[in-house]
Amino acid sequence: MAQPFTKIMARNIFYGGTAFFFLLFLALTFDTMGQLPQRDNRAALSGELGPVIAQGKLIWEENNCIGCHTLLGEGAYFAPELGNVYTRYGNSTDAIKGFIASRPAEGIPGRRSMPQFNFSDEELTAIAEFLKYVSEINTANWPPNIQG
Amino acid sequence: MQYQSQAVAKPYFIAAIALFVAQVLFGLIMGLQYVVGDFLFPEIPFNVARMVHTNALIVWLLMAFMGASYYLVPEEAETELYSPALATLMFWVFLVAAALTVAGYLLLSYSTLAEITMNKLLPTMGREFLEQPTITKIGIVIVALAFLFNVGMTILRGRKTVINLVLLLGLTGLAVFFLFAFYNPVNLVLDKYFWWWVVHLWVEGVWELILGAILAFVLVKTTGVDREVIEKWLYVIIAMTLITGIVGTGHHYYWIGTPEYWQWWGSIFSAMEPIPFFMMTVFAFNVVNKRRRDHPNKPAMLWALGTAVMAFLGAGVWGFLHTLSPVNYYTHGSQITAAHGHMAFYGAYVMINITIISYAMPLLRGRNAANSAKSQIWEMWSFWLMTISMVFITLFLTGAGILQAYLQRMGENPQPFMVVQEHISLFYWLREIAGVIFLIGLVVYIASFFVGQNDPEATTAN
Amino acid sequence: MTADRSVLQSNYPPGDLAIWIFILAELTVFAVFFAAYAFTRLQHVELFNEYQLTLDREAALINTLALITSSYFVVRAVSAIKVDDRRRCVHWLLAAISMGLLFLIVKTFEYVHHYSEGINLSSNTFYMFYLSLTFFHFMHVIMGMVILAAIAVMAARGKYSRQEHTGIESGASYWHMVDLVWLILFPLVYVMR
Amino acid sequence: MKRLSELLGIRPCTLIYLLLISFSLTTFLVAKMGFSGLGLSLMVLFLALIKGQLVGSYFMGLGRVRGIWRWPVFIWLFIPGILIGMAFYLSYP
Repeated sequence: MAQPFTKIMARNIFYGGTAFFFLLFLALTFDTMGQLPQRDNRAALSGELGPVIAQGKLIWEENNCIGCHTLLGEGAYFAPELGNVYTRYGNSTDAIKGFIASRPAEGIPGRRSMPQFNFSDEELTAIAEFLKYVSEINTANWPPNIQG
Repeated sequence: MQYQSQAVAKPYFIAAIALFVAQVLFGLIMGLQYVVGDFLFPEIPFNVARMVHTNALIVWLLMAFMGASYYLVPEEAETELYSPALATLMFWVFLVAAALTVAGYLLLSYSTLAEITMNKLLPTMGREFLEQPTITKIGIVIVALAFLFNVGMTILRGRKTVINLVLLLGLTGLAVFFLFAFYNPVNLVLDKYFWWWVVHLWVEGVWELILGAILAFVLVKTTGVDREVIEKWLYVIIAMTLITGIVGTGHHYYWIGTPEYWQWWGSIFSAMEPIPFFMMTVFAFNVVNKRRRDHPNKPAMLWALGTAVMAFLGAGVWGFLHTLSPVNYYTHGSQITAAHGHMAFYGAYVMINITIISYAMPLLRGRNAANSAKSQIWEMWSFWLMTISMVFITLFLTGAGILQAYLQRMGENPQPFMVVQEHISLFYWLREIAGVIFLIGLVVYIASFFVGQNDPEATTAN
Repeated sequence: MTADRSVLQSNYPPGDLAIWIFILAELTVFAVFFAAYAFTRLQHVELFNEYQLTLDREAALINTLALITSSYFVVRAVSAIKVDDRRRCVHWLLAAISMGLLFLIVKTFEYVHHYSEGINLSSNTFYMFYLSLTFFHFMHVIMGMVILAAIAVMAARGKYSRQEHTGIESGASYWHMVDLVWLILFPLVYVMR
Repeated sequence: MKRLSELLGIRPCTLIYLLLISFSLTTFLVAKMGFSGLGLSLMVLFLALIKGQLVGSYFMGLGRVRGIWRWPVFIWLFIPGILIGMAFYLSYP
């Protein structure tokens, strides 16, 4: 009787299985890329406000907002979810701009506070438009409610 | 130490431990900021502390992986390292780049750092775990390529063992998937989709190959069990890892704008992700039970077994806890994620690196096999202090997360984020206390390198 | 198959144990998928019943027969190598592969038909399951054929014999698994309503 | 099975093969004639489980194995079989 369990066979399964499931993953990725245009709100990006949203994303990144907030549930868990902040603030970009602009520079004693970034009005608009764009992505009804 | 060039691993290990200390210190700062919101504000805002915490972790794990490779590849290949000088040079390049980056985080505002590193030319900054300036990222790629070249040439020149091949495969995958860090489209869904190709395919994919290879190496060395047996297990474990882990990426594609079928694909495959970890636990205990000799380095064995158990608990069990999409709907982006992240990283990657450091350091420092008995006792104390406090950190964060998901997302009257945070502050205090004990454990660990240096080497009591 | 039962009793299934661990893992995934299909159907009975009728059951029947036949050929190939008949063994394996090819061709026609109607994974829950399940299985058929082809080449080179044929048995076990999964998939997705 | 196949003058595996083919044709005819309903669904499911067990025991050769390896295919058929049957049972009001 041959050996019941050989290294060669284990190796073949490793290589074969990895290639197999990576191909499967690529196939699913391919399908996803075909589906995204119906879900990811890319119309907003190619629209009039596209460049503003792009600027907003850059500002979002260059101030490391993800270091405290989550966006669509990913990021740090120190500050509120912002994927749906536009709807939470009553579908108002002005409310978002007002909140960011009004943060006290020295913080709030004993409590968490968002830093004051001293953004210009143009930058505030860009961030708010970016968050509005994000809120219109089809996220399969996540978050469960308005509180994020 | 059988080959002179293995010595280049030593500075890598020392720098890794130093960064580990930095990581834990900044973790404690963040933990305190969770309950005392204005602590160090606005000098070190939370996001800066978090960047240092997570990036120090990533860099020290990479440093230790490199150190581990420089140590074990020559021994496995039975030849000297291709170029020890290149390895030393790359150590300094990497260390200086990491130090400058951390200094940049702490001394400059993030937007200034983005400006002076010309992020606008190729914007890659400001995404979770990939906060490094673009130029640092390019530096990482160069260091990784030089490292791969060095290790690859060594393996090519010498004996080709399964451990070396698997390690090389893991390291190559690490370098390849990091390239997706440079892809950052304006379209947020695409951005997030491929961001996970770095993050998930690293920690639940190729890093596990590295983990498996290092664990297999230490077990071969300390137990004397037949290499054939261990290599067979290694193949089966990493096969299961990638089979479940690659499509398991889908558990990140539930709520970020991707099609809803990912809820099925992701749930089913990631529900199987604990299997390879379970196999690893069975494997490690099996091999240790069948050991043919008692290696005098007891702590190394303890860390090896600890890795197998804690990786299963942290990555396997705590991952499974919130991986099914109906559960994840309520827990996504809550403290549950943080709980899982802490125990998984500690159990899988921190512990495997300490395992190899624990095994290799006595040899690198001129001992025959092990430290003195006194030093070993200190190290084993540090094992229990750190591991148990990490279990408690995880439990407290899990408690916080369950309460958070309930109050904020499930109850009759869902409450706002900040209100809920107040309600769960008790858990954050408890977590911080556990964190302090972890730091004590870490201090004991470092002390173990200095105590009993002049004592004779421990031997097995046969 | 014809040999005496008592002689063949063994503690291990035919083939390498490693492939069996893999087979069990794969079967588990399919089992979860099947149960998920059945319980999701419970929530959308009418949708499932409606769209099930758009599937091509003739094609599914041909494919079922193709896979069963192919599995049978593989059994014959294993029997052949056990009496050291290498030439026959290779012939049976090639016949099995051609049956697999038939499966792939028929299934591809089905996919082309769906594709031309604009159906994809996101069309509705039924199609999501139908396409996921069959495509996942489809890839297994390809994988199985690669394994059978590798075995056929090895057999043709004379690597197997009456004493040593673990490789053939491993590949055969994998191929039977592919067949086994389809035997449940066919009634579940195409017929039961 | 062995004695029956000897009686018919064919190999056991050929007999199994013919059984599998006829079961599949039955399943197909059920579908083709437009039958539906709980009873038929469960019958079709049961036929499929029998087919699975035949493949497991005779093609995969698990019928000749001692100990735990005899059972994985049976368990694999049994548990999903119960679950699927239950789900279909519940789907008929």
